[in-house]
Amino acid sequence: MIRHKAKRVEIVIEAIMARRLAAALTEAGVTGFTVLPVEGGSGRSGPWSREGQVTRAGGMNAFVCIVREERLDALLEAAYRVVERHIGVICVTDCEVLRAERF
Amino acid sequence: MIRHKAKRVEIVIEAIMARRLAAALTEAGVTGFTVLPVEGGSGRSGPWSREGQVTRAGGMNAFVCIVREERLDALLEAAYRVVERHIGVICVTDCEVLRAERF
Amino acid sequence: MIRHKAKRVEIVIEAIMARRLAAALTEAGVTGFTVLPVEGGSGRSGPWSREGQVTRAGGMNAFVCIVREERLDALLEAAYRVVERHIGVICVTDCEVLRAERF
Amino acid sequence: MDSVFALAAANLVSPVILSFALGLLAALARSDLSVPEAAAKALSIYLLFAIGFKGGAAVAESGFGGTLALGLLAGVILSFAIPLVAFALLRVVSRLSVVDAAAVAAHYGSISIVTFVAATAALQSQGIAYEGWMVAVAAAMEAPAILSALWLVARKGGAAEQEEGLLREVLLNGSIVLLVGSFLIGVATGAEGLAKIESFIVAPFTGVLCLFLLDMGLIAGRGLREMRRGGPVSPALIGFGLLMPLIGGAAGLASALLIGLSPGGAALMTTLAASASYIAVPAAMRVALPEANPSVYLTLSLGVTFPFNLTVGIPLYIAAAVALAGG
Amino acid sequence: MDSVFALAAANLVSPVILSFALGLLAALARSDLSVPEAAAKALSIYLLFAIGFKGGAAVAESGFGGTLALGLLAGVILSFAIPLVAFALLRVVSRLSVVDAAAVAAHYGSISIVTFVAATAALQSQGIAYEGWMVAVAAAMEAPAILSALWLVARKGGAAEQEEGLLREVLLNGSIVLLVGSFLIGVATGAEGLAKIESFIVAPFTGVLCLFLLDMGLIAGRGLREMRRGGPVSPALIGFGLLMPLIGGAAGLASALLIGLSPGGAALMTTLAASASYIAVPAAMRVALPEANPSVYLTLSLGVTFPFNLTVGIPLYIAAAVALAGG
Amino acid sequence: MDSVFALAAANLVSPVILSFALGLLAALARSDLSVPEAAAKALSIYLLFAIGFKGGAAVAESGFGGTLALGLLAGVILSFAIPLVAFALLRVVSRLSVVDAAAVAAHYGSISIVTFVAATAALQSQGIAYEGWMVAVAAAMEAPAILSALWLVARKGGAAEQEEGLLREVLLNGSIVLLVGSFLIGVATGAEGLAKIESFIVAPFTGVLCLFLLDMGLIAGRGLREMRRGGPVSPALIGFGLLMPLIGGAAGLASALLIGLSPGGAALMTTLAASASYIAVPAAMRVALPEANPSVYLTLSLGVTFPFNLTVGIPLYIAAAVALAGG
Ligand SMILES: Nc1ncnc2c1ncn2[C@@H]1O[C@H](COP(=O)(O)O)[C@@H](O)[C@H]1O
Ligand SMILES: Nc1ncnc2c1ncn2[C@@H]1O[C@H](COP(=O)(O)O)[C@@H](O)[C@H]1O
Ligand SMILES: Nc1ncnc2c1ncn2[C@@H]1O[C@H](COP(=O)(O)O)[C@@H](O)[C@H]1O
Ligand code: NA
Ligand code: NA
Ligand code: NA
Repeated sequence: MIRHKAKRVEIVIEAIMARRLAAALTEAGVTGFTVLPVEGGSGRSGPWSREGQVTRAGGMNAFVCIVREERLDALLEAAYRVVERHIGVICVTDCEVLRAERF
Repeated sequence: MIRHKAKRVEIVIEAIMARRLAAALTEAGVTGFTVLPVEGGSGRSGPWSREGQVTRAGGMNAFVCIVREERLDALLEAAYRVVERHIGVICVTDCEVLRAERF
Repeated sequence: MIRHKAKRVEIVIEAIMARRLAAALTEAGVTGFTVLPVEGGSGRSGPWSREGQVTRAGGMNAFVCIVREERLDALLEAAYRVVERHIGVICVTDCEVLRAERF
Repeated sequence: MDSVFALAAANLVSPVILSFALGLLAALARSDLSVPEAAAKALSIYLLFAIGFKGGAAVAESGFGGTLALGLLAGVILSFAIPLVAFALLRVVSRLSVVDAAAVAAHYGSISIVTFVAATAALQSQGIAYEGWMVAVAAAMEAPAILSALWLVARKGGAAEQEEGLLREVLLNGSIVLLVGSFLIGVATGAEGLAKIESFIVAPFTGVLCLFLLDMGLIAGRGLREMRRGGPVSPALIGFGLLMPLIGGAAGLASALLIGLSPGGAALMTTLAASASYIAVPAAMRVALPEANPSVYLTLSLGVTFPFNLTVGIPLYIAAAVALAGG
Repeated sequence: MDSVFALAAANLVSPVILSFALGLLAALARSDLSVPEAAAKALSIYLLFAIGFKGGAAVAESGFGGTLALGLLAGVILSFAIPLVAFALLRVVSRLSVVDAAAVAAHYGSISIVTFVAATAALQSQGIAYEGWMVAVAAAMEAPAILSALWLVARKGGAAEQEEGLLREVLLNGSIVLLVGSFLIGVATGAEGLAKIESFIVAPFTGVLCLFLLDMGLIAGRGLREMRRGGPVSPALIGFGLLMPLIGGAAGLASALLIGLSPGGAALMTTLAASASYIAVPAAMRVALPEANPSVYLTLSLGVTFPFNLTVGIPLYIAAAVALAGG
Repeated sequence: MDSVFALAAANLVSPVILSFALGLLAALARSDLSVPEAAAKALSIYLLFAIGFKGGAAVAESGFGGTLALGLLAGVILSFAIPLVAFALLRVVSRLSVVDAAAVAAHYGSISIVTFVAATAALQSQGIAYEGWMVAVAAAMEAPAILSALWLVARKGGAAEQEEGLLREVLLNGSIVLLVGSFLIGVATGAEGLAKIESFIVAPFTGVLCLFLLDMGLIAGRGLREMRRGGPVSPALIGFGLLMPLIGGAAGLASALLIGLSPGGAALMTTLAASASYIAVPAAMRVALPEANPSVYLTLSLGVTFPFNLTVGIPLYIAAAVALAGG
């Protein structure tokens, strides 16, 4: 199987901002991403959990976004603008993908 | 803590195909994997979300599968055969594991 | 965007042990982590799925934990003590983060 | 004709229909209103269990009658045959590929259990009786259409995935098993069983249906929003989505008259034939015909035909069935 | 005064309040009792749908009366004005930053629909009637307070995020859409519609409310546990959380008397003005004022003011409204 | 004896049992029917809340009577003692390791609240009264068995994890807290409280139980499927799973007669002693005895003993209790 180098970006972001992040990514030309639910976590703003929540303010999502290396900067800049004033983390990993034509 | 080199494979696949992927992996001798729910995403086939879905056609899953390097090709070939005609992505990352005897 | 080297640790652990892992991590000075729900999986102890479960014994969680390299060992030791006698996997990946002051 | 309009109007201001409309409008206005996936699934489990059980209990009361076998047979034939008509029609009016057209056709041959449920609710509020075993007919009509579609693709040289497990999977899919299973439980436990769980499956039924249709409206509305942004659904296809239920319904009504169903039963048979699947068939298509574009068949069945049946179709089918099969 | 205490005592041993207390105690004792997120959301959808529909059906029965427009106007003015009072008070009694104080103030101007629901349940168990359209007033009071808060921040030179979509998002948030939508469905379908779904939305209502308040108790308890570990909520802030509902309530009651609401309606207007949001406003604050600390406003509104209103507030507001607006 | 069979047969064709059977068969046939995890948890919250509340309200009506303390004591002793018997038996008939045998033993000393609920439903449909506080006994019997199991392992030199938090965690686990809490709410609010939420927790109860048992059947069926593929459960172990409830039940019945429970209460005490946990104990075992193989204890308690009790056991226990404790 031929594998192609790419970058895997993982963004943990408040669920309330997810729609905005998706829009920003799409605008930056990043059309492929996967959104995972997050059950809880901990950070500088303390621990939290999704259990029994009804407020739309709680909860986070994890975006996983695989891109060609040359689009990484555009992606990070778009993501950063959304996350900037908000809590959350952005993390980049080297990876390899099959079916490179999809990215 | 001694760490051992391994490969982390992440496969995003339609939920309806998850049972088939699990079977194919098992057949290829890959018995360890973790299945994460996916809440939504976007790709060439457009954006989607799991909210309120009742059709079993919607929805995706993310398989995370950590294997020794020497089994990677068998894994990818098995996975590829299932994903081939379907939407979804396959991505491989270098990693290190504790408790290597488990893999 | 300036990126800083860091480590991404992923720990798949029984849900019933999640509270203990969180406490152990916090004690080891690791205050940032994200907990993902896990829908099912397979391993040496066979396949399982979260569907319809009511027992609190079933189910697993995936902890994702991004740390500076120098804290990795403390993290792994703390995690290992919790996971030791239990099923589950620990996997470490190199990564890069934005906003390094957060880690 | 007047009374059809009166019926349609009465139907339109029922809480059930208006809940669907609320969901539709909320989604079109991009409200973040949403029903959690687990809650939507729980609602559908409730509806399937209740409708199956009530059907079974009714049969236990009144017996199967002579027409059950005929009803099942008619349902299966309709489910096999309607996709052929739909396919031919689609190839004429649209430019869909063979695979896409076959996938859409499969949906129209199969049935929508929620449309069926809405029709039973409408019958009930008009005090029209129907054969309890019609739910068994509904279950029997889910799968055959899928085989027709795969045959259509194979005949045109297309490569439907040779999935061994698929037929088994379709026949044993959750909805069919639950519907048939609860029907049999109803038959076995009869009026006594019904009495035990009546205040769970009868009294709150219409209210639960409202919430479920709210969710259906939200999903349909999201689909329509995508469509407006320039999806693959052309005006010709929308026309198909409005015409095909009438064609299917006519075939259903003819069969019902032929085998001598009661007016209520005939209305349900018409509704089944007129309705298009959006639960079982899409899943089967994703497995067997992954190249078919889901937004075409989901938009048509859920975004066009389902609302059409819910608002205009059902009162029309009831009126026609009463006029032709009625005393 | 005696009767207030008697009422309060009767209120305290209702299953609804005790369910909240159970959740609170379970969380404080660190039990792992929890309600799944999807179930909690499903319960809140049920409550909003039921309360909206019943309000609408009541209006369909008795007509809007002359005061609806006045009621809406009063609600909107209260929602705009209360944050200004709250902000001023907070700046005096606490050391909260401008942004934090404005965020807290927004919560107190807006409303808690569950508090409203609990008040209607209390009224009903005492046989006191109220204007059905008060749910529309509740919906109208959700958003204006957010604008006041953003204006407060802007005036102090703070940088509320210039979010274009925000106002739209707040006005079309799920709770408002569902509440207003089901209210309109109730108005449209009236007593006939209500009869169809009564055994779903009326009979089991109080029981569902119990489970929902169990969950609210669990969340409030978790919040209080964090607070005990040394969160940012000072005794002065807790004092604010107990005093502010009385100030808001007084303003609400005054408005109600001014526009001539019935005793029940006055009690609800008082409750709305006294209650603090914890669903819509926190979400808006996360978007527009991300620097504001959520544990301050969530702890105050959900951990302090909500239990206060539930236990002491509601019986007090009802007693006051009956005394002043009553026959 | 005849009447036992008649009762068992009547029991077998109840919707409740048949729903379990449907789930079992669906899972064995590898249907994809499934209940979302959140829905299953919501159903169990409902059942615990309802059964606790109704027990409490019954006590508020009729008083605690003299035997509550004795009942609690008997329950606790049974829960401590039964694991010792089960352990000895397992070591004789099977080759399970000390740790595995102790873990299984813990499950049989503890109780299954759903079996208890099914027994109350059966009593009710036969019009047999029982002490309302039996739910408190059920709660008291959940935890002691765990201590016995840990003691057994420690005595054999095994290393049960020295988990400080564990006992606390078990005593405050969600099911116990909810059951005891709602029982106390029921006691506090009495018949008046019950009246308020009756149409939520009484009328639909049996129907909800059906859906819950459908899910239990699905899970049990999945477990049995694994077993057929050659899991660790031998025929001897299956024999244990069928025999042990009779031994435990006999001990329970003897205790009930000794302390003078009513026939209904005796049937419930028998059922509790005969039932095996699959909610609280598995979780405690995963923490304290992680080396024990969960598929052994889950398959036995959920796949063998639970269906046995549901179908054969409960009618037998009721018949025996009525024969021996009855008038
Ligand atoms: N080091 C980290 N590794 C993984 N997730 C993190 C980390 N730090 C923060 N998070 C996630 O981001 C959320 C907000 O973090 P914070 O901004 O530090 O409060 C937390 O609740 C976690 O879900
Ligand atoms: N570049 C990507 N990174 C992460 N996930 C992706 C990416 N592209 C596609 N996906 C996921 O795969 C699904 C199908 O993608 P597609 O085949 O492009 O329609 C999407 O809905 C996403 O969940
Ligand atoms: N190689 C692996 N890759 C990813 N997840 C794994 C792997 N092995 C085990 N797991 C996860 O850990 C759980 C327990 O594994 P085990 O201890 O092998 O039974 C499985 O159910 C999976 O969710
Ligand atoms: Na059809
Ligand atoms: Na207010
Ligand atoms: Na027992």
